[in-house]
Order: sequence, then structure tokens, then C-alpha cells
Amino acid sequence: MMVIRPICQNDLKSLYRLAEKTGIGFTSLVSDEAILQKKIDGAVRSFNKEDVTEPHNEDYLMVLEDTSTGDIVGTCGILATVGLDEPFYSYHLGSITHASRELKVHNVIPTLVLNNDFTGCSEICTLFLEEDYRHSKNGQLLSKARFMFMAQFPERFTEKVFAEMRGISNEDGVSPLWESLGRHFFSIDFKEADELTAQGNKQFIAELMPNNPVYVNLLPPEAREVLGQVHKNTVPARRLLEQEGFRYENYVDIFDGGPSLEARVQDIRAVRESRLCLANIGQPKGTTEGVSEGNYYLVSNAKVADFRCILVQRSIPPGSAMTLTQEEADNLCITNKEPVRIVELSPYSR
Amino acid sequence: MMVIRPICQNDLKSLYRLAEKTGIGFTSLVSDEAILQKKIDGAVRSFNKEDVTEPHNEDYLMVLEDTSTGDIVGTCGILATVGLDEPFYSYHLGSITHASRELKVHNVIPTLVLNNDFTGCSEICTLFLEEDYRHSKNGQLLSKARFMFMAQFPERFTEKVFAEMRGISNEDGVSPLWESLGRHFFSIDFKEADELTAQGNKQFIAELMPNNPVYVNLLPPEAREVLGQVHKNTVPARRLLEQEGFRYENYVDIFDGGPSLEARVQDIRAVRESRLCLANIGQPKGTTEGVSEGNYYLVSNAKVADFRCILVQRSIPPGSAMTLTQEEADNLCITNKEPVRIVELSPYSR
Amino acid sequence: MYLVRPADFADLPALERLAQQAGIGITNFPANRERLNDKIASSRRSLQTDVVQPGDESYLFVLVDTSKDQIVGCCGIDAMVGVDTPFYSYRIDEVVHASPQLQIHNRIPALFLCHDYSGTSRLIALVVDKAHQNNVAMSLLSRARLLFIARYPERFTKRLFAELRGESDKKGYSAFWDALGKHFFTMDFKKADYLSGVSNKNFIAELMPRYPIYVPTLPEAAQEAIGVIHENSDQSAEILLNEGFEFRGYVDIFDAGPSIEARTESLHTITQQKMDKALSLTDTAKGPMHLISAGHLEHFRVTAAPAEPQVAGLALEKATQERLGISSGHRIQWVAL
Amino acid sequence: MYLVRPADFADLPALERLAQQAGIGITNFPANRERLNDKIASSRRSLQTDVVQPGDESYLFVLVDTSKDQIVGCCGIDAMVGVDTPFYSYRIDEVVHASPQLQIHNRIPALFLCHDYSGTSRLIALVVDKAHQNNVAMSLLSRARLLFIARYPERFTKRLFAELRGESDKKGYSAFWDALGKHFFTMDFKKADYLSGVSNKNFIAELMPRYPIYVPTLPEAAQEAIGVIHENSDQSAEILLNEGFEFRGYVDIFDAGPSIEARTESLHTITQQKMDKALSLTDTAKGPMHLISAGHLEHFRVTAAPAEPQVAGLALEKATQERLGISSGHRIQWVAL
Repeated sequence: MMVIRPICQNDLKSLYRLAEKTGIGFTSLVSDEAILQKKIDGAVRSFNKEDVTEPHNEDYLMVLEDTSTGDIVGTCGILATVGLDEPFYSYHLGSITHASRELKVHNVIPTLVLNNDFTGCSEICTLFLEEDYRHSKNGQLLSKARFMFMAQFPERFTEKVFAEMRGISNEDGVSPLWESLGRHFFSIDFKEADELTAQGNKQFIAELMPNNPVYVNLLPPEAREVLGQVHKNTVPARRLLEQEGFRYENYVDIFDGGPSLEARVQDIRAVRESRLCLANIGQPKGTTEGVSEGNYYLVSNAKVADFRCILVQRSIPPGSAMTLTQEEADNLCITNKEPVRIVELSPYSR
Repeated sequence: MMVIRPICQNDLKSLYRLAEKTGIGFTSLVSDEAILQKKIDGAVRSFNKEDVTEPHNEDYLMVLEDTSTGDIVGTCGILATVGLDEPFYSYHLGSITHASRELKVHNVIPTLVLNNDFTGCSEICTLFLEEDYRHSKNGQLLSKARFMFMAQFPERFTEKVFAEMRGISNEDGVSPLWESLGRHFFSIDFKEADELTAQGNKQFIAELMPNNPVYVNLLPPEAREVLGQVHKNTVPARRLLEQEGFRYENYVDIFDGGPSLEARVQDIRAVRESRLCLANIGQPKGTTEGVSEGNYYLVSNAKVADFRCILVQRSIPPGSAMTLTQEEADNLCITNKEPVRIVELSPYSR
Repeated sequence: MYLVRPADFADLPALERLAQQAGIGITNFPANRERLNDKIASSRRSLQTDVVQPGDESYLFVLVDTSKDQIVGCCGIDAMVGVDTPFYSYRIDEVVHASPQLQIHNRIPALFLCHDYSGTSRLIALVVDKAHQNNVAMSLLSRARLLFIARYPERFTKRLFAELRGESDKKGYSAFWDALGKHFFTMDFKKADYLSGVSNKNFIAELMPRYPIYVPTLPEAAQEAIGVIHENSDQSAEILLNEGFEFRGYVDIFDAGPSIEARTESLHTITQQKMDKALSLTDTAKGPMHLISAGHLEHFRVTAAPAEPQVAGLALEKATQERLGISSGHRIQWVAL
Repeated sequence: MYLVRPADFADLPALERLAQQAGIGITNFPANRERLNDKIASSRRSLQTDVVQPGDESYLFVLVDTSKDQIVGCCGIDAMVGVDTPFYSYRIDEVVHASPQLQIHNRIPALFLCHDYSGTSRLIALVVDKAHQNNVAMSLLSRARLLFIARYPERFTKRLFAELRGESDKKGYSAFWDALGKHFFTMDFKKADYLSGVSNKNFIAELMPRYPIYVPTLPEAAQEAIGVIHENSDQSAEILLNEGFEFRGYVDIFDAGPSIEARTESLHTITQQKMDKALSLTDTAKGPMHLISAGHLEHFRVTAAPAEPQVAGLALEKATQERLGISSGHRIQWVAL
């Protein structure tokens, strides 16, 4: 069975193994033991904080474990806030109108405005699933488990949450936006800039980036076209978030132009439609051992440090109680009659 | 009975009478016959346009008629797009981070950035209800009838729609934001600037307003405090829109700092939950002549030029058909078995 | 021989012909009969007005080939630009972005829309028939303006500038315009250039970018055109540079042609010019070439002729005196060619 | 009598005492023993180095009351500011916003953060004991620097500027700081002022506003402080203004005190100074007061004394010669006081 749980100190080796597989451009998981250990420390500290009444610098990093092998095969995370230790930069794609009545010209010109608007906001991040496990809705479980955690502990996050999506670059990691914009202001290459940023070192952005709006119409077409577009590998992840109610509100990455998607936590479909019910340990009705059919449901417990989330399939919609097998209950770290949070895995299947 | 319908050429006198009552600060309805006549012409033309596949410069101005007296007692409108004839300005309240590691200082400074970001967006506007009629949910009918129209004809509007809310000013019409910001750049007073804008004359804004971001922390406290705040008379209108899913996304009016609220049309509660059903003319079950009880429902027809919307009360939730009295059907301009669109007047009452 | 004098209404057909030849890129001299007529009228009005300090006056001069009594060139001075609507230029300024931590120190040139030349006198539109583009004619026409300014300093500002035509090809294609202006005007260079000559200039403020343009983000061809003089203007540029005009980093907002400026008092022609009596040339030696002017305002005349500076004044040939409408003993102004 | 000479390590206690008196607002002369020691070391190193063009050298001079052999003042020159980190100032520029339609034409002064003085030589920190703030001592100390610059032009840039202390009260309260800097530094003026003296200046770029500040939007007290000189600095300001320094619209980013600048070659002391032989004063008349310098680099000395310019050189009293460590026939440099 596939289980989402908080990362723990024993996971360093597995995390390192995963980090090696992420490749260039995935800067939140770099294959450096010291950095990863620091990340684990931060996450362990965050999950063990009790009585959190408002978001601070918590970093909730979770892993997807295949209980049949004990392997860690994916990660996902939530940062309680960004930009409070190091500035967090983005471009806002706005418009400026230039109009002349006399000449009957009316131009609406898109502009990129450098800002720190996401400062203090919660971010969902560090989503990675090993190639061999990209099936059986594991990706959805990994991504949406975070919403179950947020639904259960909204006081730990801000009203608005966002996600940065990887932008367009070619096979060599060259980004058209960087080539026509960033390159002129940084005397380092895209990869180096990206890595510095990943290490939380962002002062240089303020120092080197132009602080005036950039006229998008003056950029070459190949740069204009990537604004707000995701890398082809990221298309499914974007669609998944959009189905949950995330929206592109014209914020893009300053380096590659990839979009940020945002939502009010309470407006996320999986949060809004999730509900608490009591766990009934037993044989779920309408299911036969080993045969899976019916709708998919995310089921999580209501614990912080021992948070767990799994995916189950039921042919009869659950009411005020959810019947779980002993194995499922064990993987959720719950006993009979404990509360669990459930929601349909996908919209429109309610 | 209270009925929402498109404004028509006979309404000029009534509209003028209403305009006289709106008072200062309500710039979209000025008591000038020529301007009002032009507005009516525009609305009549817009409602009579057939085969509209995308929004242009349509102006859908509707009125609330008391059928018992024939009086026009309120108005509400939707502009298909703003900013395409004259630039549409707003301030975006963003942030800039200034941080020094060496000094351990980390400041997040709010800024006002002048923009034309709403260019090409649909706007709901011109909401006014006569004082004597501010009861019996007339205000809600007036405001939300627009969502029924948008739900029925989404192709006539943009994906996103917004509303500008009146900002804070004192009894003499003095706006604290204007006094500490606009006044320094315009050599005219607030009222004059506001009127020029209302007449669609906005070139002067580009000419006179500073195009660099304004540091909010340098503004006096009384100006800072009004940013994104509505006039006390506008608090109920704001709450109403927020309940429908409208959100303040940090856009404010450049003169008085009043917030703009925005929503995706498909995310508006009244749009999302509204549905078509067939009208059954007869005696609604569970209701007795003259006795009103049960939930309120907005009911509209599915016509453009003959659009109508009314408010009914039903104690039994309607299913695939809605039973309407003959009077209600007449006021909706429909006959038996014609399709009508219905939705619960308020959220949470489903 | 050549003579420079103020333009008159009778010169209109000749001026129109010149303007058509001048082509694109000389925005203050459009081939539009009505506008040219206005320019002549404005010049005449300016010359007939008592001026205490510079305002919206403008002066238009023509170059006459006296052998055929034909107009073969023209030029002008605006007493002050930016009086009604601001006068826009791009100022090239370096923006410094430095990161001590990364040891990066970038100096990035950027174009800032400004109206620093508002309130300044401007030399405009030197146009000369191809056949007459020789050194004497060009110098005479260009420097005649400076003699005029020396005579009437109260009519001009202490700083003076001239716009030099920027790079564009015969069809009016400008790489700079194509990379920048086109995106904001949504019209071609020719049309914008023409409009800027005939219309008030509000539309520039309305349409041009309000934020600085970072030069390295422009296409290379556009970057290379910044501050470059159109080859047809090399000769007139050289005359002004020799006078002491300097480039201070201002370029035209349309074609990025450079503006050059100087303090009026320090210009070569103005520091060297003298006023004294006209004398008769008696011996056979004609003396070196001089620019010689006579006459007041509307009757201001300048010609180029051999002459001999003497203690009591400047000795001229009879023919030169006649061309200037003077005789010996009259006060004249001169400078060596 | 007074003598100006380069500072030495032995002067440290006296300099520390002076710095404490100087108070807030003289950021380049902080009352910090370590930093003062660094400044002396840097000055000595600079004087001992062969310099071909200006770099990060700095020169510190002290004013000695020779009657008591006591340090009563000091001043300095930075060969070039902004070498490691940019040197920031506010430039006051007018922004024009005009609406022809409404017939409004606003010129709005705005403060632009710039580093236009980066790469320029700077006169720094003139501090003199209250008891010695007389015209002779002040002029001697201030102008001694200009004599030094005249002697070693290759060590300085062609443009020179000086920052004048802006308005702040005894407690270090500055209305300008309160309205602007405070919001961005979240510390008080005193601390920011001190940090700017002792730390590298990266934090200015990190914390200061990047967009222009429109002057009319500031509180009135802050507006009124812009470009105003602290009353304690009036005297030293006057000496520099008389030399030919001009205010060109640059002010300090903390207290809005004005910067004044000049082309080195045009300064009064520099154009008037002469180099020739020292002569002996023979007759009884002592002659008018002069500033007289002698000695090379580390041994550079300047004093103020009566002297008589003669054809072959400058005639000095014996005592003056001794003070400068020279005798008749030595080369000296002088200028009238």
C-alpha cells in the first residue's frame, strides 16, 4: 500500500537517492547530504511543533512510502510562509495602456513588474515521484495529500496558497525568457542563477535585476510565448491543480517565466469538499478482497506529527462513517472510531 | 411584484429621477439627460445584439420595476469590457522586500503600482436602489440578477469579472488617499477628477499621475488605512459580493483607495449553482395564496432582449421543474414548459 | 554667388520642392504646403516682433544662388522648443547594477524618455540641393544662423542644440524604430515622422514608453543605430562639431539620431565674429573668404565673399556690397569662413 | 600659530576626542578608535605609494596649534569614492507632468537614488575645536587640501565634491530621516549614520527605496530640510562656496544635506597658487597673510603667515620658515589667504 507520511530522520539515504533522480531545474531537492539533512531537520521540527496558531517558517516535507518494500518513492511539501528570511521574487504580468485620441491609437502593452507580492504566503512545493511509480493515481495522492493536511490544520497556513510551476526550457536547459532578459543583467548563466536562488540566496536579484517594468512587446517572440507556460513535463501537474481550483493570476517566475498558480485554501476543491467522519474498521461493503472498483477517496488521519494519507476505492459512497480494512487503518495509524478526513480524489465524482 | 428587466427608451424620465438621488461619488449615473439618453441607447443596442460570441463594448443596464406601480426603483449594470475605448486605471497593492543580511533587517514594504490590468475585463457596476425599497431582499435581487444573466450568456462576458467598490471619504467627500497622494499631482480637486473620469476622460491620468511605484509606508497613516477599505454605506454590498465568491485581490481605486473585487464568472456561487429547469405554470405546492415561506429563489428566463428576473419563495426545493404562478410567469415573459434558470438566493441555503 | 536671407511667402514653391527632396527623418521640415506656409508666416511674425526674451518664435532662412536667383537651400532656428508641449528626447544613462557577493558590477546603458531640451533654442533642418552641397554654401547657410544669434542674443537661450538625422535607409526603414517606436505607435516610421512634424506632440507622451529601455535588450541592429548620424548629414554635422557642438548622450526618440549641444557664447563663429564698418577693397588682392552679414532682422543678409580685414573695418568688393545692399561706411558683421 | 600636516598614529587620541565632539551627521569621521586608526593607516599608506591615477587612497590632515603643540582640527580627502561599493546620493530632478487638455503643467521635484559621484574625489570631514573656529584656522585647514591637490593633480579626479552636513538637532533628530530613511532602515538616524561610517555600504542599496520619492508627498518639515546646511557647517561651507564650489542638486540620502562640486582646475586656490623660491623678509613690513606650503607628500606642511610676494619668490619671516622646516631658497607653494 502507498502511504503519505511526514519525512523522518531515517529517510536521509532515500531522500538523497530521490534527489539524484530529479535532474536539472528541480532546485528544491539537490543531491547534497548536508542540505538534505538540514531540510529533514526543518521538517521534523515543523511536524513536531504543537499549538501552532499561525504560520511561521515551518517546512512540511512529506514522503510517499511503498509499504510493501519500505521504499520512499516520492516527496511533496508545504512551506508555511515564503519570503520572510530571504526575499521572494516574482514578475507580475500587468498591462499599461497607451492611447492617443488624436491619432486613434489605443495600445494595451503587457509589462513585467518585479515584486515580492508572495511574501508571507504559504507555498506547495517539492513535488517529485519516481518514474516507476507514475501510475495508479500515485501522482494525485502525492499532490492532494497536502490539501488534506491543510484542510485539517488551516491555522498553520495562510489564507492564500500558491505553487510555482516549472517554465519552458529546451533540452539543454536553455530558457528563452532568460536568454532575452535575465542574461543581460546577470553575468552568470541560468543554471548558476537558479542554483543560487535554490540555496535561498536572493539578495543578488535585487542588486542585479532592473527594477523598472519590462515591456513585453519589446521581447523577442520566443520569450513572449513562454510567459505563463509550463514545461511539457509539468502540464499534467498544472491541470491537476487547476481542477482543484488553482488559478494563474499573472504571476510568473523571473527566470523562466513559468506560472505561479494560486488559490484560497478554503476554495480548493479537496479542502472545501473534504469532511471528517468516523473510521469503522471492518470489511467495506460492496468490495471483495483483492478486487478494486468504485470511486477513489483520499483518507487521512487528523494528526500532525503522525499525519498519514492513503487512497482507497469504494463502490458505495461513505456517509458519516468510513469503513476501513485493518491494513488501511494501520497505515493511517488509527484505531476503530477515530476520526478520519475523507474526500473524493477527483472533482465531479461526488 | 419586483421585476428586473433591460432598460428601455421609455425609462429616461425615471432614470433621471434616480440619478438625482444618487448623490456625490456615484459617478456612473449623473443627472444629465443627454448622458443618460446615450447610456440608454447603448444598453438598448447591447440587449438587441444577437449572435454575440465574445464581449465587446456592450453595456447591459437593467432596471428594477415595481409592477404594482410601474415605477423604476433601482438600476444595475454589466459592462462587457472596460478600458478598450479609454484606458482603465487602478493601483495594485504589491510588496517590495528590502533586506540586509549584514544588518539583519528584513523589511516588506507595500507599494502602489499604477496599471491597466483590468483592460478588457467585464465589470459589474451602476448598482443603485431607491431608499424606500431597501427591504424585502430587493438589494440582493438587484445585484444577483446580473449573475443569472451572466450564467445564461457567458459568451458575452470575460472569464473574469470585477466590481469597483466605493472607498472611504468623509461627509464633505474628502478622501484621505486623495489628499496625501493624488492632490499633489492633479491641480484639480477630487470631485472634479472623479467627474472627468466618470465621463470616460482618462487621458489626464496617464499625463499627471506618477508612473513609478508609490511607497505606502511613506503615506500618512490616515491614507494607508483606507487602502482596500469600503465606505460604510458600501459594507453590505461588499459582504454580498464576497459571499458570492468575489475576492479582493489587492487592486484599489487610484483616487479613493476603494477595493476592486473580482471573481471568475464560473466560480460565482450564483452562476455555479444556478441551473436550467422547465417552468410549470400552476399553484406551487406547499404555498398558500398570499402566504410566503420557505427558501428564496432567483428565477430568470433564458432570453437576451426580453431578459427578466424575479424573486420567489418556495418551501419545497424545486427539482427538474419549477412551478410558477401565472403572475410570476407573466412577469418572466414565459409560457408553460419554457426553460427558466433558478438558483437559491443565498449560499448555504441549498 | 550665394546669399542667405529670411524666407518669404514667395519662396513657398521652392521650399516645398526642397522638403520633398529632403526625405524622411527631417521631422521639423515636412513636405506639407500648409505647414511650410505656417513656418514662413511664423518666421515673418517673429522677425517683426520686439522680443525681450526667447519664446515660441521661429526663424526660417533660405539660401539663394544669386546667379540664377534660385532658392537652393534652407535652414532655421527655433527660439525655444517645448513651449506648448514638452520636447522629448531619449537620454542615454548608465544604470549600475552591482552584486559585491557575486563580484559582478554591470553598467547597463538605458534610454530614459526626458524633456531636458525643453526651453532651449534649436537649430533646425539644414537642407541644400545636391548640386550645391559644397563647403562654401553649406558653411554659409549653417553659420549664417550663428551670426544671426550673435546679433540678437536676447532672442535665444544660452544653450543651443541641433538634432542630427539618424540612420534610416531610402525607404525610410530605421532599425531603431523597428525595434522600439513601432511597438508603441503601431504605425510605420514614415507616418510617425510625418505626424511629429505636422501635429502637436502630445501623442508622443501618450504613446511612448514611460519606463527606461535597457539598451542590451534591444536587437543588435537597433543598438548599433543609437547615436549614429545619417550619411547625408555628415557634412552639416561636421560644420557644427567644428563650431564646438558636443554630443552629451541625447538621441532622437524615433530614429536615435544624436542631438548635439553647446553654450551659445562659446561657439567658434560667435566668439570670432566682429562688427565694424564696411570699407572698399582698393588693391588687387581680394583677401581670404569671409561670411559677411548686414541688415536688420527682416533685412538680415549674409553672403560669403573674399574680403580684407583692416584696422577700420572690413574691405569688400563692390559686388559684395551690392549683394548685401550696403555701401562703404555701413555697419557690417563678419567672420572668417 | 597654526600648521597643517598629514595625520600620524600618535594623533589617534586627539582625533578620537575631536570625533566625539563632532557629533552625529559627519558619517565619514566616526568616533570609533579602530576606524580612526584605519584612516590614519590608509592615509600614511597613500602618501607612501606612487600613484599614477586616483584609486582608493585617502588622505587625513591635522591642524596643529603650534604654540601648545596640540591637535585642534582635522580634515581629509578621498581620492575616489565608490571604488568598492557605489557611492549613493539623491539627485533632485524635476518630473514634468502636463495635461494640455486640462491646461495643467506640473513640475514636481523628485529624489532619485543615484551614484553620480562614484568615481569622484571628495573633501571630507572638516572638524575644528570650538576655540579655534576662527577664519585663519578654518581657511588654512580647508584650503590646505586644495594646495595639496594642486601639487599632486594625478592623485585626484578632475571633478571634486564635498558633502555638507544636513539639518539635525543636538539629539540627532533629522526631520528628513524621520520622514524617509527611517521607514526603510527601521533604525534611528544615529545608528544608520554610524553604520554608514564603519560598515561597507552595501546595506544602502539593500535597504533604500529604488523608486523616486516625490518631494511634495513628504511631510513639510522634511521638505524644508532638503539641501539645508547644518548651522555648525555654515563657515566651512562658505569657504568652499567662495572657492567656486556649486550646488548641483545632489543631497545626502540620510539627512538631505547638500553636496557641492567643482571642476578642480577652476577652484580659486588652485588657479591662484604659485610655486617658487622662499625668500627672507628683510624690511619691517610683514606683508599680507598667505597660506604657504612646503615638503613632499608625508612631509607636506601648510601654515598661514604674513608674507611678501616678490619677483623672485615669496618673502617669509624666519619663524615661518622654521615652522615649515625650510630655509631661504627652498621651493614653496603659496596663495593669498
